[in-house]
Amino acid sequence: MEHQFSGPDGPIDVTVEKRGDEWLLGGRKATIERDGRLKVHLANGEVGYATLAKVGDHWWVHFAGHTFNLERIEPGASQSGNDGGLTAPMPGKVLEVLVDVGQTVESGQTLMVLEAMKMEHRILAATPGTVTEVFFASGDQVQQGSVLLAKTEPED
Amino acid sequence: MEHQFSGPDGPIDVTVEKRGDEWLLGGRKATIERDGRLKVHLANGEVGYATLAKVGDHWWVHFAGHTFNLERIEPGASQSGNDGGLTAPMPGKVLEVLVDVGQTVESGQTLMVLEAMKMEHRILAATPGTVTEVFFASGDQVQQGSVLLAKTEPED
Amino acid sequence: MVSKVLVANRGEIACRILRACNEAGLATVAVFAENDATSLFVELADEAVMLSGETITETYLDQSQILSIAGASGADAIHPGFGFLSERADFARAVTQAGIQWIGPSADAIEKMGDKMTARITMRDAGVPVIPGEEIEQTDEIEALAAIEQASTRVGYPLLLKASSGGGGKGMRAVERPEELLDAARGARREALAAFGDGRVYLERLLTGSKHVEIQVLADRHGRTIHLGERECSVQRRHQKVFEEAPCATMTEEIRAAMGDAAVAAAMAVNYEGAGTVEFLLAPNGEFFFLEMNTRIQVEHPVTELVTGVDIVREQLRIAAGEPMSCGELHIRGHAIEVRLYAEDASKNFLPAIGPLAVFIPPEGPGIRLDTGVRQGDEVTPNYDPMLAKLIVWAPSRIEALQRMRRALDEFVVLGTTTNLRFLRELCDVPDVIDGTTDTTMIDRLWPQGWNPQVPLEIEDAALMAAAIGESAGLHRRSHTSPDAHASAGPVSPFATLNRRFP
Amino acid sequence: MVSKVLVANRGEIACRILRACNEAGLATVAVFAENDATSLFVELADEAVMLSGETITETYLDQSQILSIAGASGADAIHPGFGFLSERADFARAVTQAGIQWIGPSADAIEKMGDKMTARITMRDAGVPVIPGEEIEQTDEIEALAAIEQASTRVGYPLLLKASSGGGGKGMRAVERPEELLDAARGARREALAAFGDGRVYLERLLTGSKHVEIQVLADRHGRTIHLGERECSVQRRHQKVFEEAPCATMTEEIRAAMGDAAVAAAMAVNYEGAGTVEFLLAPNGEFFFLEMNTRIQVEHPVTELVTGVDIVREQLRIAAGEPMSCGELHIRGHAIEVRLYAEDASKNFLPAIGPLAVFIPPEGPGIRLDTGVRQGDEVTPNYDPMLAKLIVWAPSRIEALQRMRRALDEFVVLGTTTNLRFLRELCDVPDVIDGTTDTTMIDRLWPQGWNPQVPLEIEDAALMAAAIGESAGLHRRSHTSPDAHASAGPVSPFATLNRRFP
Repeated sequence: MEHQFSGPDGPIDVTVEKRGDEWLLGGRKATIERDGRLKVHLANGEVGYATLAKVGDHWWVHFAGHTFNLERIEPGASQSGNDGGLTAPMPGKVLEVLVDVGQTVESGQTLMVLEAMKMEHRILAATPGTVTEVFFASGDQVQQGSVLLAKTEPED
Repeated sequence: MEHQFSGPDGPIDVTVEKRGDEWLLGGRKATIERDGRLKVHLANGEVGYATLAKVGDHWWVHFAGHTFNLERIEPGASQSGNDGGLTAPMPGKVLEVLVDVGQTVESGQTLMVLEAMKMEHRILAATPGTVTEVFFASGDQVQQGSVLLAKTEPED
Repeated sequence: MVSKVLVANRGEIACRILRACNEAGLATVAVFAENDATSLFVELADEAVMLSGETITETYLDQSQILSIAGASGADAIHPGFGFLSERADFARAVTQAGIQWIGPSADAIEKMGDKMTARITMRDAGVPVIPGEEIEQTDEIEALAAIEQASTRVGYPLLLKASSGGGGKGMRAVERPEELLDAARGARREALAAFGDGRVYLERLLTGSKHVEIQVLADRHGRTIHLGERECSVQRRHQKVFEEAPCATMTEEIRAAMGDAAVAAAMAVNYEGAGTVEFLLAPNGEFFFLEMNTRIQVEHPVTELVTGVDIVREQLRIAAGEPMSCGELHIRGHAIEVRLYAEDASKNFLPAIGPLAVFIPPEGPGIRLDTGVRQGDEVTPNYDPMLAKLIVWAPSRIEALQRMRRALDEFVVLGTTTNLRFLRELCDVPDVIDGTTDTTMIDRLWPQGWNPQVPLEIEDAALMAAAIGESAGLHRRSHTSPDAHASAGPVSPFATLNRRFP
Repeated sequence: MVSKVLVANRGEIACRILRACNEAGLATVAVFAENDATSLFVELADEAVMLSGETITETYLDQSQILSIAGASGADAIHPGFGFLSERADFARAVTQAGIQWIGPSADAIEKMGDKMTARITMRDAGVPVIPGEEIEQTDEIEALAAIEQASTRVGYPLLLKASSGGGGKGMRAVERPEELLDAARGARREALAAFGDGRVYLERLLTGSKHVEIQVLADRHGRTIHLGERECSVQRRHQKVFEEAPCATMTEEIRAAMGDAAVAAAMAVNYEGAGTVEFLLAPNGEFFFLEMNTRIQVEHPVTELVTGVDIVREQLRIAAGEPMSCGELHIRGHAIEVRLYAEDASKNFLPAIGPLAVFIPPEGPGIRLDTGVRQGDEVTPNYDPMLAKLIVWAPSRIEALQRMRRALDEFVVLGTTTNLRFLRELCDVPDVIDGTTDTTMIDRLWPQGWNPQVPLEIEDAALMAAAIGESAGLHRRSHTSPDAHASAGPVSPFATLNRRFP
């Protein structure tokens, strides 16, 4: 089964295979424990247990003392939500929403103003398009990485 | 809403009422917390938190340092399973099953033999009837209180 | 040198040892029976190898299988924990002969202390006080009975008959009057022969009103044998400790010094190495007598660790590696209490219970230590000892330790399996416990008809209300492990007088 | 007499205090803001009263509201914890005037120590060494600047400008060269005026390469003022401690005695009562200088509790009730280390993070203490300080304590919110930390470009595999609290170089 996760330099494709109770990837194999944990046999023969939790589209994984937060990209989903700068750069509060659903916006237009860590942040449209959804209102608390608005992308 | 739980001297009826977010019973009231716990205001004004878990038909409740195991009686369910002696008196292993589904049994007939705590226990029919279900086979581990067999009760 | 330790045990003590090895930078190997495949200790080990076989004898007691796993995995030391193979001299010998370091005393020391008559004689020769009594060496039934009869007149009544190979109350009989002697002797011999293949028994004067007090000892290969003070473990049910503390509330500096010296002498008499415990009976008049020596780590070692500041398991690892112990002079600080959380129904004569740990929330905060091998979602099965966890508290004084234990037990939530939590909580309010005047018969004396929880009516009613709301609102927090309803039905309700109608 | 304590705080310190009250047999009242209604500390209190209001100022800082709740609930004592109202002399005074026992020092002592210039003068008069420097009493801008310029020639460069009403780095400026002085002074005064309504600043020589070492003191009404040895808290990021230990690795008996005497003198100079901490800078040559005194319980008090065996919060309760302290002579045993688990992204300059605690599994085993106010299922919000928990370990030696801390951090699992767990774990491997040669600039020195986790490729790959399996197998362990997908999306991936394709 193939899944895509977002990495800092673009999407990462991960294809795992299932044989009986075992999951395989490269020289690794893994089985699901009774408690939902994953027992992973690394390629070097070592064994570890991964603890998982899914929060929104993010898979959180604890393995060998390290914690990972892996955003899964829904198959066929547009990436603009993440790459178009329409996410909150840090936790904060929405000060102002400057656009409405259905409104056409220009590249560089300010869509929303956030207050975070005692500073103002302007959320700008990277490309022209139409606002299709506004997820927060003025006064709302937002979390880092929260998608603030959705808009159409320019046609190729 | 009315529920029945089994007590040592027969069933206990408990009727709770819901008003808004509050549940009421006698002078007590309770609300459900975000984490599934129950905040209970006792009649004397004290407040406590109940932790709940349902295992099979049993509600386990921790409240004020006490732990309760309350068996819920399904509405309309026959009580013979519990009162007819067809439950395991302690954890153990099934040594022998002496009856089949559909078989007619006499009062006092041995239905099953258990081994528990290094002793043999015989499960006897308290009343005549027909075996309708056998839940365990020879060699199975059973838990204390497990229903071992089901049988019809004599008509009144 | 030790670099990789195989832990030949399971449950909480395996977790304790594996973590100590991890902290000491030692690689670890766990061995586990199939029904332990998802147990916590398996996760904590660097490697885990499954034992083939079904029963305990075929798995955790299978010496050759464990030895061959040790060889195959390159383990250069074996820690046996307690129970299982920990006091099997033949296993200690086989491990040593295989060139693997046995983390414990020599096979010879285990043997000398394992046979209770030999231990008594060895101790007497070493000047350690033993309970007045006589060993009966005769193995022939008729000769033995005659010797017992003669000895009884010298020992006096009431007396105890004990199996030389015994332990845990098997092959033991209390005899009040001469006319009961022969029957009791035949019974004790028969039971001992059946249980241990050795019918030899010995006589001891029966000392009532005594405390069970034991001394922790440590001995390394550099000529140092020390003691770490005492633990009191008088509170027992069915010959099993449930409430242990350090120091003993009524201990004096003089008795501690004398008992410590006796324990060190006992250990030195068998050239002891590693951690061990010398158990004594402490009579109300301050006299004490050797009971037996446990040649292994004990369940209740944490209370000593908390008051002395010595990490006993870590010292075991050091000693086995040939290093000197790291601990300095004995300095006891504050007070520690341990209670054993068992999956058992205290209101039914402590009958073991099983079921899922649907909820398992230990208490938190300062001065609390939990040693456990289980976590929420695990299943308690009838396969092993029903001890789920050891809850240990430390505080500057005994009264504060008891207060902390009460608070901790009130916070502890275990649902899905009946436990002795409430029994332990009520123990903390028993006057003898508060005053420190516990003795080995306390539980039987306090609850001759068995224990039953004291539940305030209002609390019971609130619990029923909670269950009814749970059902109405569909708060079904089912356990992971038991989707099957009837297979996971727990034991029946623990309370005795429910016969009301609400509202 | 104290019988019912209102805890005017929240989170882990409220839990710590409530449990101590519970153990001491005192009734408790919690006050909480609406967004704390389901927090752990609310559950631990016997009574809990909601504060009306939205902001911190309207709730936990609302003196009159808290006082009236104390009155209505019959509380006869108030424990302020740390932060919030704990160092507000006006509140201490109002509490006392209302006939309620303030659990802390007198309003007068708080005031004398709260104004840093007054504190310097008081300490100098008491013979406590202060950092060479000068107070500037002038409030008029032009006069003050002139005085600063004159003083700077006597203090010498580099120097520090500090706000007299300051704290937490606000109104503080390091000045390297004379030509930077006036700009820095104007900036410090402006910032101080804005933050505290008081523009007064003072000058101190800038001591580099020093350790932050502090002494815990306790004083009762029976004439006893003692110290409990030192803590070292040099490892700081953004002026906030993250790694604290006792004792200080490089401490000598002589310096400890001298510093302890100075701390006791400092406390006695203001007729101190209760628990307090005197902070010092310890220069590499062994000289030490008074920094400030915290007139309250401190975040890092547990390390002192673990090495001294004194329950500091319990002693606070005793002292407030007019009883003598119960602790005896100072005796330091073993070593304790505390790390602060923050919801923050250490790889982004420690930016606070929020999100659900979808999984929160603390480590277990001997020598581990966790002080926390959260549990699995809670939500981390931007409303309060991002400290989730304090993980504290004790072991017989410093090296063993570090080993234990590594093991504990490896076992700790927090999912759903970014934390500094890995940062703390890597701190344990830093040579300066291993050697005990930490100083206050260590983090900036080690990671001038900011910290990033060192993740082995194979571990990263295994994590990606795990996520892919989780998605394929539908292992959606969603948090209770955030059914709403986009509202609970956590911060973006912490790792920097992922650009591969599998398999």
